[in-house]
Amino acid sequence: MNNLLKLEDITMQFGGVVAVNNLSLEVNEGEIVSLIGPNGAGKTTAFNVVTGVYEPTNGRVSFDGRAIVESYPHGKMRKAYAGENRGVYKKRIVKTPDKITKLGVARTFQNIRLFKSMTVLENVLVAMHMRRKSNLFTATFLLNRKEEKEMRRKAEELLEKVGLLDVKDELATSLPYGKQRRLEIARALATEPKLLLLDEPAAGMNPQETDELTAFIRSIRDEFGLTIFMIEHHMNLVMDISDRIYVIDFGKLIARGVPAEIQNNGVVIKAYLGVSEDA
Amino acid sequence: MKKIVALVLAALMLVTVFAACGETKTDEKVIKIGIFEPASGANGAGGKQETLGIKYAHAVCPTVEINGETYKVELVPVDNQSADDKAPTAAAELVGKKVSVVLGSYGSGVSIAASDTFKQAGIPAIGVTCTNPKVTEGNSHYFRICFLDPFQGTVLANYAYNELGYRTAYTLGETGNEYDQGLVHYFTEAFTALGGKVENASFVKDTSDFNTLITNAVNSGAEVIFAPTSIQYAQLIVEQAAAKNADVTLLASDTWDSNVILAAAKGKDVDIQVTTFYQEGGNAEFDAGFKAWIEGDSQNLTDNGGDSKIAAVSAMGYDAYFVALEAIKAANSTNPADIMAALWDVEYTGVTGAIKFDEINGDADRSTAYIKKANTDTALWDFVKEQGVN
Amino acid sequence: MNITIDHLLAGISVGGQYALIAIGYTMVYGILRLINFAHGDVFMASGLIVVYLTTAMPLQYAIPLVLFLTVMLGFFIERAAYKPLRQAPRMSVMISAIGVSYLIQNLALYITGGLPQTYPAIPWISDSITIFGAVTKRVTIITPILTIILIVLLVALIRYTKIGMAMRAVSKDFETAQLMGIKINRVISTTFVIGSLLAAVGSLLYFTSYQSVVPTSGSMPGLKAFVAAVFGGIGSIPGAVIGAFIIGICENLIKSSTEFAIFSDAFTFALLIFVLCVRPTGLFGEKSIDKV
Amino acid sequence: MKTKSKAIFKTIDIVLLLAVLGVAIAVDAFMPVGLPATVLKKGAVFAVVAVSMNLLNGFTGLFSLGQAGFMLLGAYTYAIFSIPLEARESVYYMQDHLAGFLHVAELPVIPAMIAAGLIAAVFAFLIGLPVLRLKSDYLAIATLGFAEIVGAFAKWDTLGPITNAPNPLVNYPKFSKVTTYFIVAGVCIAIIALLVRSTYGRAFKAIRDDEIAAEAMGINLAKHKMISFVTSSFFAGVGGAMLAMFQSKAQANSFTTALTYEILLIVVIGGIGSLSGSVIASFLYIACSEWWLRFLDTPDVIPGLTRNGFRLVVFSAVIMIIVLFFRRGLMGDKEFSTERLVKGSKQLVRNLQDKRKAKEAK
Repeated sequence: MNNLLKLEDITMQFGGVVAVNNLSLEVNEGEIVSLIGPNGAGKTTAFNVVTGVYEPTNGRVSFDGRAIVESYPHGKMRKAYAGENRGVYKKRIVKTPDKITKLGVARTFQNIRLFKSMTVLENVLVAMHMRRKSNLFTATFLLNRKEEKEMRRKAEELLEKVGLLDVKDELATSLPYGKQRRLEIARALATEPKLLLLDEPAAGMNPQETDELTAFIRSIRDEFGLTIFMIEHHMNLVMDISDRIYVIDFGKLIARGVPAEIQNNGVVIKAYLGVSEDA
Repeated sequence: MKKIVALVLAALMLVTVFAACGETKTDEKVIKIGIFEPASGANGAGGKQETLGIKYAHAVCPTVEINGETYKVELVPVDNQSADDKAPTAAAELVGKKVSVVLGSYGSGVSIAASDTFKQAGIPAIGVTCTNPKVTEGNSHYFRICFLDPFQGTVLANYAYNELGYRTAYTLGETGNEYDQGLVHYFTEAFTALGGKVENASFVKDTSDFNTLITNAVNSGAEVIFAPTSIQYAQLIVEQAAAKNADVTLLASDTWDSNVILAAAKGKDVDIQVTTFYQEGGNAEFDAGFKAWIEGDSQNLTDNGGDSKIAAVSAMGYDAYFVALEAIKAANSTNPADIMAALWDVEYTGVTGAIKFDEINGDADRSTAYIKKANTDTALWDFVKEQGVN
Repeated sequence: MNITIDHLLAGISVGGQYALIAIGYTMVYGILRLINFAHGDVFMASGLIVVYLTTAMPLQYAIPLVLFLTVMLGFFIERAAYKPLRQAPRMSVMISAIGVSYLIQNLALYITGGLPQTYPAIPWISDSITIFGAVTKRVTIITPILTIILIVLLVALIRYTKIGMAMRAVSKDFETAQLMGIKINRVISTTFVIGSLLAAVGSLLYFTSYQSVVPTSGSMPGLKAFVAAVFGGIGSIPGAVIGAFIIGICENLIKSSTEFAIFSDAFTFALLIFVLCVRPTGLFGEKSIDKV
Repeated sequence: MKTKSKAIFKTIDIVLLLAVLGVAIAVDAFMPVGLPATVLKKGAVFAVVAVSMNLLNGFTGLFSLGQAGFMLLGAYTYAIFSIPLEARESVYYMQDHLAGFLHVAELPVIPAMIAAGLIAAVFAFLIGLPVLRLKSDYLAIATLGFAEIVGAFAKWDTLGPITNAPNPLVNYPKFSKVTTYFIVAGVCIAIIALLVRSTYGRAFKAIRDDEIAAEAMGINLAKHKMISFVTSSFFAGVGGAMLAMFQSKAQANSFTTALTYEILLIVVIGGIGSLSGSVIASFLYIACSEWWLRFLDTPDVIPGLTRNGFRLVVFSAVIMIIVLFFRRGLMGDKEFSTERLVKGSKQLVRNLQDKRKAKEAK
């Protein structure tokens, strides 16, 4: 199995705070991998590095064998850098988030970020904009009717899969919480990704909804041939669904392995109990 | 709360519409003369003084004989806000009110902007003090009773060189203002042709600080600062030149002929000389009548800048009104087209001199301008001389 | 180009006046993230109030009263036009500020009838004096000195008093400060009061130098003071002051060149665009990171 | 049934649109001069500019205040290229010489208007490169500054052989009919409306709603902001050319910050994010400020209170009320359609009835 996503020595430092410290991990094609850790451990920051929102202070991210993000301590960080593995990387590759999405990395957000003035359907259509073939001229002067129709058909298909077809003309923000989460996933799928990053997809869901979500994630993986990398706090979901798990605390990787190994890992238990019980 | 506000707004709108519709009708024969002048914006002050002249003339002679019938003259003032984009609508307002002839505007820019509206409506317009050549050029409907920028600029250059004996001059004008820069251009042309040296400087709109520019002028060794600016800047230039004890003559054009300048210069050590259309004392009857009329109404007094000194533009406004009346009489009609045709042949001698339009553009034939000097003790203008181009 | 002591003096004096206005902008921006477009008009209104007050009473009463009235105006504008929009998007508040500016200018136009108003001469500070061979008004010298004194007082206020601490807290984090029990509205009102007070002082100095008030008198100084605030790093008081002096001096140096004098305003804005692009946080501003 | 009523409403919409054109034709035929015609012309000009500003501020969430600058560029470009060759000597009468290309380059009206848009667009592109990265209010102040800089250059007498500074550009061809103004404005607005409804329009709205999410959906922020900015400026340029026609002269002094503010207020009154709102508001704004409220300037309406300037005070107070209490403006972010109007009024009637019933029940 070749790895689809690879993080090497990722360090993200804000001022004096090291949010992610020398994180290295791999996600193989077809896998469901979870990244867990207490609140503030740096999980979302890691996601933001992968998707190009932040440029890491040091380290490299490769996707599908190509480096998509790479950096080394420069500017003010040259002196202030407090992480490890300084001097390994010489190049700077700073791809903007949209370029990374175009390569096939899609994401959802922890604190749902739907387009609030748009309907459910439009939210999905926006995500298809990137793959359009029409240009400004043809799109404006309605010379792309066929494509537009095709886009709508696809979007409705996706909505049907996530069970939102009946509310397609409603405002996205008027949906209940669980449906908004599913819409975020549908929207991410509309970008035709190979790798899907889910940031706490089960946040705020009850056990029944969580179970449904588990099945749903599996089904989309199979159907779209996806690889899934997710951040989650619901341990049942994580243990149930993950092929492998990475655990970080204070930005550092503290454990890795299959669910059974993680469940019995003393360091992990300590890290969790030391912070909060219900996590 | 919101609903109440909405209701109040709606009610206001309704009242507005009704008020706009309610026009009174009388049996009197009326002829309307439009006053197209700024009452706000950069030229508001000048526009008001010009309007005062027109209003006074109306007070003196509120009727006109047409075909043996006495018509009441009704003045229709409209504020063009000194703004190009407001001028066409303001002009259209006059057209809508069916005026027979229009007077104005102070400031050539708005006159040019409104010209087409009058042209399309076939209404003649008489420029009172708009001195830019483009106002009347190629137009058969726009006349004017004042002299033009090229004339005034040349007159001032001749005066500075020949009469005052100055050889170096410094000019100040607002950038992008065709009035300032036009005069500066013709002044420079004439002054250098005579053998003088000129340095040109400009400042941007809404400048308040002229210290640096005045210093530059003094440093350049200029004997005279030629500053044909609007009143807004004129006041500041006088103040700041006085505060600097700058040993130069401030020479300016008709815009400076205002009591605002006199007030600013009072008690200060400055030498201010201007060209103008009219000199107070030129016509005793007009002077006395106008002063009494201004003092008789507090609003007029305010509009005139707080006292009853006579601005030349007021005298010009006064004459413009009578020129319009002459044309109406000659046309013997209230029809704008007839008045327009009649205007070409109007000859009228007013308080500012004889007025007669040339046959090309309808510009007044003026060959002299008055030069006057600010008396800093009495805060009055002292007459210096009549100056022609030569 | 022929730079003399006059140019520098004019620059420093103008810089001081900009500084006093700029503080109002920078403080309000620091706390509300609002470009208070009406601030320049408050400055102009303060000038008009003096013109009208001095016709009714002697100067020694008029000056304290004008300070008070300007402060009330600033306070009232905040209560009426910005407070109702606290939850609204930032664009709405900015539009409201533009609306207030429009309203004040039109009111001024209505009241003055569009005629420039002559500002009264204030004895002593309006007198001409000679320094290093340059003749100028005494106010030119007083302005920078008074500016510095006021700013030292203000910085002390912000650093050492309780309300100053509250201000700093609110400008750091609006929501958290609110949760910590800081009375946001009081802090904001205080900010407007201080800003307006300084604008009133600035207005006194400015119009003593340039004795003519028209309804648009406030726009350009206001805009330039804002540029100064951005230049120095918005939210930072020393930044605003230094920015104001730099802009005031640069502007007058440009004016000393005949050819380029007309670009004195354009230069200010070009400088602004340059600073924003190269260092969006200005000379002394802090960097902020968007949370994802 | 539903589709049938929809079709009816659509037909009514089209009829309404034609009726608007009919009004223009009627005004041209029966009162070609006078206030209605002038106000309609100016309204059409402002509608174009307001809609172009709305594209940027309302649909893309870029708060730009550079409109006057782009209008100036458009007005000058149009005037420079469309003044007849033989008239140029007399227009540029104060210049020592004309720029070389002015001796040969003359364009007919429509190509000159397109050139006006293109020049504005080119400048927008150049200024957009550095400033579009700036956040909301910084962008506003930077674009405002840009407009001031453009103005300063337009007034610079060194450029006089091209711009005729400081004199105005005059004697270029003008539209004389309201209908022409309406058709040109209609075409411009229709293009913007089509753009807004296209997939690009959705991308703009996505950027407005949430930049980070939009970027995560693969939307290239820089590119799309630029498209919006350049398109908006193109039409601002065309609007500038139209304004130049309306006021018969092109001169830097009339393209002030105050003009930008006026357009911004129109956009707000119409509803940020509603094109039809901007159009309706343009006409209402111009009609109110320069026609219906003019009587407030005459002293005899309410003696002692109404005099010159009162109109603007009332007007700006009304604007403040709208800004404060009706923040969504006339249309919010919805577009006008007969269907919405009918539904809306039905809803209103129902609400009133419900209230009355509730009262009776008490």
